[in-house]
Amino acid sequence: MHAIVGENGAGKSTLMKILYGMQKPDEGTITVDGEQVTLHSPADAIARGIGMVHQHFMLADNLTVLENTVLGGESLYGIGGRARDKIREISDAYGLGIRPDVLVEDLGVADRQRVEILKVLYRGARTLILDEPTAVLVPQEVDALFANLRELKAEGLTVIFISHKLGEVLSVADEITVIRRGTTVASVSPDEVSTKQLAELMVGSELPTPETRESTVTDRPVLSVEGLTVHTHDAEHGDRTVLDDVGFTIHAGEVLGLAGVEGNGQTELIEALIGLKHADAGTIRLGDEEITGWATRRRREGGIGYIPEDRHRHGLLLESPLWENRILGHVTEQPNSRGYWLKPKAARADTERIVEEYDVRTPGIEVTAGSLSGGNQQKLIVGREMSHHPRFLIAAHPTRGVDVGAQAQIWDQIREARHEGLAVLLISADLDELIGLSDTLRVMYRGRLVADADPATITPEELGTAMTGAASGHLEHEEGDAATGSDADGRPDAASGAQNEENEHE
Amino acid sequence: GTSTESSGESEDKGAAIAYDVGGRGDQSFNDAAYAGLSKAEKEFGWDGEDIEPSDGESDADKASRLNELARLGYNPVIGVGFAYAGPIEEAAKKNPDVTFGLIDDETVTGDNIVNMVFSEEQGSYLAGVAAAHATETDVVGFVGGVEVPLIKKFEAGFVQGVQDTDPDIEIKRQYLTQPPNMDGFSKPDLGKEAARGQLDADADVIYHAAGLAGQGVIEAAADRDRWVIGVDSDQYEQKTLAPYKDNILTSMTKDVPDAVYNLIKSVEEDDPQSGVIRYNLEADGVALSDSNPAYQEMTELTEAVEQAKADIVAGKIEVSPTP
Amino acid sequence: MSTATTKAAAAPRKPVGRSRLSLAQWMLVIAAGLALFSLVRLITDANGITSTGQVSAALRLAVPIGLAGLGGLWAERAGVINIGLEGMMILGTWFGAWAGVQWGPWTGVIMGIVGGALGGLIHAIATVTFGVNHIVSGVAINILAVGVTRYLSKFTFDTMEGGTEKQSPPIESITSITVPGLSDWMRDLNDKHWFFVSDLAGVVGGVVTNLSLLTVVALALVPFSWWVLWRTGFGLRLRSCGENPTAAESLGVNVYRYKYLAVMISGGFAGLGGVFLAEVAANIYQEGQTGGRGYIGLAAMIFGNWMPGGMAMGAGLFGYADSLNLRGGGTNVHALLLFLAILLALAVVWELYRRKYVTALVAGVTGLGLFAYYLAVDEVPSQFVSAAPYVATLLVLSLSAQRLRMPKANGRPYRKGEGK
Amino acid sequence: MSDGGKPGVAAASGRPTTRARLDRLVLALGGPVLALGVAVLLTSAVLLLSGRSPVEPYVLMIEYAGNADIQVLIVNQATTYYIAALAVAVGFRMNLFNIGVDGQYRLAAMVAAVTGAAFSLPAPLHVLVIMAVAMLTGAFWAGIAGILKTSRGVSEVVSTIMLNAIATSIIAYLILPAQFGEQRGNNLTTGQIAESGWFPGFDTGPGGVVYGFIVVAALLGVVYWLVLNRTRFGFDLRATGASQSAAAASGVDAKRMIFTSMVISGGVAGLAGMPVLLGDSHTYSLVFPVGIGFTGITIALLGRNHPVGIAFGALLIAFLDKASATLDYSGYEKEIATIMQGLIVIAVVISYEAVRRYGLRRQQQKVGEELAAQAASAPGDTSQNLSKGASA
Ligand SMILES: Nc1ncnc2c1ncn2[C@@H]1O[C@H](COP(=O)(O)OP(=O)(O)OP(=O)(O)O)[C@@H](O)[C@H]1O
Ligand SMILES: Nc1ncnc2c1ncn2[C@@H]1O[C@H](COP(=O)(O)OP(=O)(O)OP(=O)(O)O)[C@@H](O)[C@H]1O
Ligand SMILES: [Mg+2]
Ligand SMILES: [Mg+2]
Repeated sequence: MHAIVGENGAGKSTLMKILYGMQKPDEGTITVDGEQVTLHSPADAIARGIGMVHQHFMLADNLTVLENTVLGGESLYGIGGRARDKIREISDAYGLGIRPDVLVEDLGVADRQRVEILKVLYRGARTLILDEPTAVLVPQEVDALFANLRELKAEGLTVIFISHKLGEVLSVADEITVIRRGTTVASVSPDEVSTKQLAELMVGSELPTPETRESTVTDRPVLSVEGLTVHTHDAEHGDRTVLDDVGFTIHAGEVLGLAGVEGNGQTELIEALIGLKHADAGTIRLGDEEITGWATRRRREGGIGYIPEDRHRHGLLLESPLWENRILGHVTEQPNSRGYWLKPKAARADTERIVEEYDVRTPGIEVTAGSLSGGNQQKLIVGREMSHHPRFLIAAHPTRGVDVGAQAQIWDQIREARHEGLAVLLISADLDELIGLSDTLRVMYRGRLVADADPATITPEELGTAMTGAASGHLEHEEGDAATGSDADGRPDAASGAQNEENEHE
Repeated sequence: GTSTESSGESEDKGAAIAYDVGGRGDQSFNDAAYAGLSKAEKEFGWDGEDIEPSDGESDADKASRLNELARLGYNPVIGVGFAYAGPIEEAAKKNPDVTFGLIDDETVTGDNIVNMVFSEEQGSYLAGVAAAHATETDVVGFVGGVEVPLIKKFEAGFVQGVQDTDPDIEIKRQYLTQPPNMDGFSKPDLGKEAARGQLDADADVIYHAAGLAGQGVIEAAADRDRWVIGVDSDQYEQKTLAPYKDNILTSMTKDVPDAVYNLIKSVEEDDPQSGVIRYNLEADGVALSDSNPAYQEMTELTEAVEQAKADIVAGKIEVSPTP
Repeated sequence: MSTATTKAAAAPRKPVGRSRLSLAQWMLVIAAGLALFSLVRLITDANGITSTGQVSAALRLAVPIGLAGLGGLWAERAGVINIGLEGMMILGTWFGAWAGVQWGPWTGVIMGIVGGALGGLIHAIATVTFGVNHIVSGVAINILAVGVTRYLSKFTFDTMEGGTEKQSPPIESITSITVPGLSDWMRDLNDKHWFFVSDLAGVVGGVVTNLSLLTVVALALVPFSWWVLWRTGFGLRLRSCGENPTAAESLGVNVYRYKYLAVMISGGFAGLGGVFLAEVAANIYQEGQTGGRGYIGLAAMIFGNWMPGGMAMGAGLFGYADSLNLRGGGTNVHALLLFLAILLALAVVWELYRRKYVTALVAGVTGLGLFAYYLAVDEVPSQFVSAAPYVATLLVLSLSAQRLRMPKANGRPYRKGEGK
Repeated sequence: MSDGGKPGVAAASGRPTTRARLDRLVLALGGPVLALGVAVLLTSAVLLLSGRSPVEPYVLMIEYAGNADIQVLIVNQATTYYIAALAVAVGFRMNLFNIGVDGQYRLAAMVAAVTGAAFSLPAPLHVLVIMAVAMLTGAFWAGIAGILKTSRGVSEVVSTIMLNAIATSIIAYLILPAQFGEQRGNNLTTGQIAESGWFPGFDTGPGGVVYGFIVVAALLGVVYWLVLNRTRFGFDLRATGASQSAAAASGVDAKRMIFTSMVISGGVAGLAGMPVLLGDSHTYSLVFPVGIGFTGITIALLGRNHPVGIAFGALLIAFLDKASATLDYSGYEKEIATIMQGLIVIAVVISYEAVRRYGLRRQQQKVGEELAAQAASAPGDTSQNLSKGASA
């Protein structure tokens, strides 16, 4: 198992895409099983037993798991019963728990990740490339994934594995290659390095961690939610309650961290708070005002900042220049407009300021947001939201896909604003970030807040247990506890791997 | 524009026609007008001009076309269809030395405007009489292309003719499209289905006034071996319809070719026509054709038609142009 | 709507993807619709609405729309919006007639398909290779097709015996079949005007009487398309290009090739629709013969939720309403007012049950209005009759719950190797 | 979009250099010019193939367009096209495809004509009332599609196609003498609007009268640009068009936006029939021009939804329409112009796309280079002031 690490934009994905035939190298050679090859397309790579799980899911939502799996490999086992049997066989062999006939859109991220792996195995790949497969998984899921990978390794498969979670890398990799700006800067063995050293190799600086030193929590409630309930109706599932009697209060200077496996209502909660979903019951108060019935724009004007979980869908206009993106979401506010008129000049000037202050790496503000790298896009969003001095900030996965340097910056900004009395709802799949940054922790499961914990003592594993619904109420940290025996889905637990990983943080 | 440099008089360029929607090949009055022009071309030895309209044009475009033709030296310039009324009024004022012919409209007049109007209702009356005599099921049909006043004249005459002959005969009427959707003149399949509908309802004589879509009507009737009455020109003689000719009882002809020819001739002879010229039954401007031998054999029918014609000419029967 | 449904009877019912209705349930719904129709017919005495002739006319009018719709379906399933269907249809009429006149109708069919596919090829080059906005390219093709066919006619048909620059000489017709005993029997039954039985006979009779072989081909293409797209590897790859081309690419599918193929097949279908117009609906090529049927086909496809069966229903609805219009529209459409009013009344009950009071109110008011109008007049003015297909479509679309789902990457530009 | 971002004065590093500005101008102009050239070449190829002179038609058309009266015709036609194209563009900016402009302007012109003929008011007022009625009618008709889309999710593509056909029927019914029409000869009209309701034109002498409505059209273009680029509403509208989800999260009520822009599009569409109605025909009749809405789609696409681009597009198409008349007189097929229209549309958009891609690639390269340069000059200065340590 070979791990590749590097900053955002270091060229990891690009390298892998070249190995997989999706992009063409300008120079150099690729050798597979001692034979020098030229890969013109993924088909060539597949034919040579290379399979790749991409950084972003490569799944067609409206097709079934079966269809997604057999696509392109129809000649192997057909597209009917034989293929279905083969999928079941693989799924059983590696404990993937795949249901071939559900639509992919109905699957959660962890299941999708497994479908991706299934796709590769189905084609009989001998070399697996996994590009950030763990970015969206909770620790238990990560463990399960690694268990799968180890099994594969035991069977003689080669795994190339990319991750920004260095602890993870050290725990599973047999060999690590560090690349920076497109070149290999080091080749190390996991036994020889610590996360700290690895990070230094990557970026030439120390590994930051999210940490909140002194508490700034006041007793002034900024956001109080009571009995919030949201139903959805869709054709497939009929009526569903996605938020069930959710209630909490966030005070000025407080960061409330919300843990939960994706799909348990966090998205709906965010949407209900920002006004994209209508609350079927319950109240939301911002300061002294009840805002339950307010439209999104009024809420934003009232001081709610929003760092969305999917910046491409909810945070940016990818084809518009940076300064227009700076206006987005705050079109009614200074300095973007006066009355009904926009003030492009002022908006431009302020965009310059944000680019400066938040270190958005861009040659100018006329370039489109889409041409910035993900991390810089995120910095722009953070800068924009912070520029309006929100009273309450919704920060959903604020550092997802952002490299370590930029992560630290974003954390700093959140901390600073918190110091000045900002109330933050933090949602993150990165449990270290969640624990490190939060003053209070809550766990969401199936649309309910099922547990709370003290970030000072809790470990990611304990939190993860609650996230799968296996624990509830107030979570106490117990020394030496290896979480629970098995998680709710009945998948085999592999907590031991996670234990190693945790140690790396010392 | 450059009308100042026009010098049409120097050589005889002959006549020009500006078509209405459909243009040449519509097997209706555009083609008929062209026939008149061709005849004149042969006789007078020049090469006339005929110009098609473009889709969705306005009066200004038509006026421009007429002016351009006048500027190029054509005389007379003939606009086919009532759509040219306004434009001709304008062009006639601008080109006082040129004679303008206007087919199917008499709302605008002028010294150098010749309005050629046809009494379609009178001819259609005869078609109605013929249909009423030819029917055995006592159901007849009328298929109109587009529901515009002009086509309603056909309907009105036909209906009156049938009813005056035998009030018990049932008349099915069907229009294919509504204006400004002119598909009803150009989609034979619509005509075919409409005719089939009437045939299914036991109609055994169908009169169509649907331009090219009428070909569908004729085909459908011939398919079931029922009678169909053609329109505009003698469709019994039309080449494209040869396979169905035996079922074309007769056609209500509109003598546009002669109207056009007469106008051109009058200009050539330096005695241009002027004002409204009515082509009715009396003037043989409209008539029923009798080229189908089967028609000629129906003596009772032909006699009744002749009688009706005489009555109309004599003013004993007044045919209303609106239904 | 239900009559339209029955016309799609030859089409598979299953393709309505995730529909929760089973085959048997669908049959029941269709039967119920037909029964309601029958009831309306008995009340209003408008026997035309389910007569054999009506149904067979509806079928003929629906075929070109359906073929255009299928064309749209193939393209959009592969992610290319094809608003150029109209132009491809025009090319189909011209090429079909041009070859048909000279070498017989079946050669015409082939050449019409080729002509349409050529239009598809241009669309593919513009949209797939050059990444042009799909709508722009389609609009351009529509303009181009009109210009090119008109231009060509002047050199071809105009010089042929019996042709003009707007019209081809007559084309030999394609054989029509009538199922011997069955057709007459059905017609007799239909003429009895019994409840339900006669209506069913009308529908069956309409389908088995005077059926052009090309109609049979067209009908067969609906289930065939479904089978290819949903039951073969080729179809899976093609659909994956419309859902997530990057994913398809990552599995070694040559997305460009499939898009090209799909758009050309799409043009071929539209071209076939054009040939049908030139050879079966009429037996000549005629300028302007398509008259916007390509757009209607697109509408039928959206109506049918990008599924062949649904598309066939939409085309059937248009064909049926068109045939009503052409076959003594006034009284028939008058009868259908009552049908619609009853349908709306049912909708009100359903919406009330679902506690959608506003929708129920709107449906109720519309229904009452229709009913009042039904009582007030004896025959609908011809002007309104010709609007019937369109009003009906709008009503059906706004009544049916909107679960339309187009292929996810439909209309999006795709570049190899540039997927995120 | 490259034409949307005007260089800002205040912007420091974002301000394009003169060189970059020139670059951009070349890029913006290069596309259309290249496209025109290609379209002309392709048309010439068609001409050659059919054994005609590949050059003469252009010469003829250009010569013909030298006539003052033809120029007036072109300008007048372009005025109508311009308004229709603006109406389409409003929708496009929101990713709404309003195919219904055709039905909207016809119905609007009809209703406005009936209203205008029904009474008489002092001159400017009369015209304003007629225009208002037209806008309201167009807005109402488009609004139906808007409501169906927002409340029932009916695709506007389908509903506007249907509404076009329904409008035809309604007009055919209303124009009957039994309703609001009059029969004049074989024509049906809505009666003449009194002279107070005419929009005075500019008499150019020999060329004829240029529609006065061209002023309104130009104003509409300015308003369109101002509203879209300089108002909050316009920003919201563009944002929704660029990304519906992002706009919603930014506080735009997407449904209301859809409805509003549909209504605005319809209102503008309602004016498309006014140049002819108020400047020329003064009545709605069976010969009122049809199909302008569809041409409007082509032009909006050609002009890339930009008011200036649309103006050029409208002039170009109007030129091809009108100047091609001369081909007939000289024995050429007028269809050449239609073929050329199609080719121009394809060629123009292909070259736009090529130019856009080229620009994008350059931009990305620039971003990449800049990043590399920055990273090289100041490596790892981001996390120095951070302490670290486990929270436990
Ligand atoms: N052809 C190219 N030449 C040079 N630079 C390019 C090219 N294409 C893209 N870039 C630059 O590369 C970056 C694209 O960012 P990308 O999203 O791939 O970054 P990333 O490595 O994923 O970083 P992040 O983790 O921040 O998302 C942009 O800055 C873009 O301008
Ligand atoms: N053809 C190219 N020429 C120049 N630069 C390119 C090219 N293709 C990609 N890049 C840029 O090279 C960088 C490497 O991107 P890549 O996605 O491989 O990074 P990564 O290491 O996977 O980052 P992340 O951790 O965000 O996934 C990016 O900035 C990318 O935009
Ligand atoms: Mg990557
Ligand atoms: Mg990235």
